Amino acid sequence: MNELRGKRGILAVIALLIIGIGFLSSLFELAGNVRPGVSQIYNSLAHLVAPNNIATWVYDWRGYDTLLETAVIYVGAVVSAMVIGRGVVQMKSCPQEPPAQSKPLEFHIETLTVILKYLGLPAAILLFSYGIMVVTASSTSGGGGFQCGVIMTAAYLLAAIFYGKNNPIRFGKRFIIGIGAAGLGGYTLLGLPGFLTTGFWQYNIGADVWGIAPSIMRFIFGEPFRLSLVLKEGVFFSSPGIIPLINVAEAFNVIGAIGLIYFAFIYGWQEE
Amino acid sequence: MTTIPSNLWSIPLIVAIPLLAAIVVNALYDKRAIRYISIISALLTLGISIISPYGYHWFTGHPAFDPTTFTFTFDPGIPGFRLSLEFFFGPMQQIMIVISSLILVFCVIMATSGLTKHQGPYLAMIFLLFASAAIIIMVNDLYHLWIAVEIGSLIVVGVVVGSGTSISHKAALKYAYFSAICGSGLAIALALLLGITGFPNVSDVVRVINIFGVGGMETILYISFGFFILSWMYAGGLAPLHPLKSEVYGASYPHATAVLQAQSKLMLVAIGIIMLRIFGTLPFVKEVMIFLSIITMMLGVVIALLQIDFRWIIAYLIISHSGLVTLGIALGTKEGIIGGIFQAVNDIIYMSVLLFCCEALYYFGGATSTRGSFGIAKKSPWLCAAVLLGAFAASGIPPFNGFQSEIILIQASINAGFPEIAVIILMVSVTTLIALLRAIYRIFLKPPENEVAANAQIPKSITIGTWLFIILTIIIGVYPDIALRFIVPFVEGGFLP
Amino acid sequence: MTSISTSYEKLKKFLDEFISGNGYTNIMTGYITGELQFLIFIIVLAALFRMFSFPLAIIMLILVTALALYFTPTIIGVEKENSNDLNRVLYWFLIYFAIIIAITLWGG
Amino acid sequence: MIGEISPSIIAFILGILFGTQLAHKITGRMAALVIIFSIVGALLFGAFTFTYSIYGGYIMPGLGLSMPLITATIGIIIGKLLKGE
Repeated sequence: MNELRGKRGILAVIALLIIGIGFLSSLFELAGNVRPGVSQIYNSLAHLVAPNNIATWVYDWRGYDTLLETAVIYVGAVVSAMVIGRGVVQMKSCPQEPPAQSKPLEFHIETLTVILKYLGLPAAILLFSYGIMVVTASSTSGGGGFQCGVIMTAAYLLAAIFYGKNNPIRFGKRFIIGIGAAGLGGYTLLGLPGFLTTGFWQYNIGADVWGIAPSIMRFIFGEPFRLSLVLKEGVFFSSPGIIPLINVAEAFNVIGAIGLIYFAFIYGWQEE
Repeated sequence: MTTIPSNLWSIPLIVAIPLLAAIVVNALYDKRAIRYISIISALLTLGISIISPYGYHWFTGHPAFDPTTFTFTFDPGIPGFRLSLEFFFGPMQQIMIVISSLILVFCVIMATSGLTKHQGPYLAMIFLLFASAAIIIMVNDLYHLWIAVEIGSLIVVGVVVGSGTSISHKAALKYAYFSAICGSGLAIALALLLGITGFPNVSDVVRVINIFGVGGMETILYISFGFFILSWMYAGGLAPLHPLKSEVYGASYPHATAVLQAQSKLMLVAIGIIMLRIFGTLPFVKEVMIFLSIITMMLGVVIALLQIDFRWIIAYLIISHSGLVTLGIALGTKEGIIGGIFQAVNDIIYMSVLLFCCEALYYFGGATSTRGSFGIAKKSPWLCAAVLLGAFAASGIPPFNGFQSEIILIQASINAGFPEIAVIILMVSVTTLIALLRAIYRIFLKPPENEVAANAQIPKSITIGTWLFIILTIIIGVYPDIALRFIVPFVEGGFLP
Repeated sequence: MTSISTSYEKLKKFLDEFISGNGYTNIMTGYITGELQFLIFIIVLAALFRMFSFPLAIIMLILVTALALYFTPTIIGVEKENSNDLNRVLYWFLIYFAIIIAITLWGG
Repeated sequence: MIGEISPSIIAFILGILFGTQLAHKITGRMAALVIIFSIVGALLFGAFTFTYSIYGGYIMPGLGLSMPLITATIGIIIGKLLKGE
């Protein structure tokens, strides 16, 4: 921190003060003056799509934005594994210093109590089924895909802590990479039915708010998730369309991504 | 350009094909099929961007809301508020994406032929790098803008880390550190804009600000502009973040640097134009952008003079010439913006020539340091000719393309009332030549003092790529209208038709 | 005040500390060119301040010229400030951001 | 409505998929324990909102079973058996 001592430090503090005053005064001005804008229109239309406003907004109203946010997780995992040593490339013609290869962590599991030893596996299994429940619930409640992935990989981490190298959840390299690829690829390809039939990428042909999809596609993608909403005003039928499928794809992607990070950091990455 | 559809078929494919290619090659990891899949996908992207018509794409198929009649419409000609987020593919986007995907094609061929076996993840990063560049140049809404900058910076880290050396790890880590500051800064800027306007679409934001004003809340706009500038600096490597960005350029393989620099030029143009559209009418905004550009230009070229490695000289020159691009946009006049975008196109082309030549030096055993002299001109006279022509193009010597865009920029700055800026542009181009010729003399021309590989086989892809881009520089230099007819209608038509 | 020839001597002395042998003349050329270029650049940049106000530009011009000539060779300092050390980049980043906010918010 | 069953079916398929990734030996007692736990868990989590039938998990006001949790657990055990070892 030598760079920020003395005169430079004082200047940096003054600079920070200026930035802070400017930023806070802008927030102060904004307080109470936020314009609702497009969100009014969104709110008036949301009930047409699904009983779930959050999932609708995230997956139905935003386009490549959500897809690429999913891809950010994927890229983060691939880059993390690259730092560990997966997929480091060298010029064939010009030898360089050997790439970094990380060693696996050392485990000490002798101190494991009997309870943990016998209940660890059931706990991991129940966490798995909990994660699956969360992702299937997403058609009626907010989000789900990301949470499912995090819960599943938490089970993986838990089992790794309990059992070390003899991890009962043996996510292999190929399974992790494959499920991540299936997730992100599946998410991308789920835009294809809408693209081919209506011309709009990721158009939710199951819900079909604007009535531009062919009825056969509406039946294929909408019917499996159609729910009846019994409200005071009467009984309504609505379908989230492709949103539950996107949620499953998202869950696969997150399991692949975070699983890859855990795998690479716990067991290291050696090229066979 | 009679009808502009709101569901142009090509826009999603330009992003989805690289994305799917990245997923597939990453999963294949070390199979031979990677080469064919990646080359085919790159060629597909190039083909689609060449044949595509112009238009919008409204993702997820939600129509626009017409505030005058309170109806929904799929017609983009009506000035409605866009419910869904949109991309726009126009003439400017077309030429930018075509040239970037041309670079992508050659980069992929070079990478698959010249690198060791486990190249899946690395190629995936390069595809995603192109995808982020394509998104940012087409984007017309705040959400996609943010996510493109965010994923773009993360992928830059991946591309650099891919070479696995300690210097690239350091460069990547430092760059990633600032992505945390600048990425969240851009998020704050966009949140403030969303707060005072209520619309995520850039055209809607501009319209709301023009029609309703900001109600005495200029402070918010200015703070938003400040954070915007940070992400501009970061994405394009403007001063004071140029040491990090130039390290990134220098530490990755030259073929990857070619895509990296194309991506950052596209980011500079796209974010710069969005800033001009939103904040352009505020006082002091253009001045700040002009000063930032000039400082970047001069620091880049002066530091390039001090470097002792050909890769780092090119890295700093890329930074310096980014300053030329942003200068044109910052001037804010039509002429200036034309010059800036044209400069970006030319810059991507001639820097690729230099970088491909630099890649060829790896086949002589990595002789890129100017401390030794290798006499490569004798072993490969054509490579020497190519790098000299590339240097001439970079320093704005007629009949190459650099001359055409720099003359537009010089005229634009004189017409805007800043003859000093014209002087600086001239000095930058002269100094570029000095910096490059220093290295070229030591590495190529001087009689050899150090040994290099005797019979180096330069792959055909490098030779073809280099000469193709040299021919492009000459064609655009002699007949600039071939590029300007894409750029001028975009600017004259009020940014978005 | 320093003349060009003494500036050359100083640069040579600075370079002698870490460079020897082959690269010497080549690197010296780069440094002395960079030095001259940088001087001209900052003088032109100072003149550009007339876009804010004319008297400010004159003051800046005189000040910058005097300071630059006094502190030659400046290129050593430029190279040092250009380091990729994270703290230094962060420092300049903060200064730039503060100046941008100060100019735009309270400049008018 | 069919939208009330399909989550359970998806959960079952996903359970089989992830069940194949288990390597440890699972005894019959452990399987029974896990299923009982999952039923208890299903009671705790309750049925999803907007489900109105027995197969959706809704039994009576205030009492519902989260069917996907149970089917996922069964799926995991079946997946484990399929993989053998």
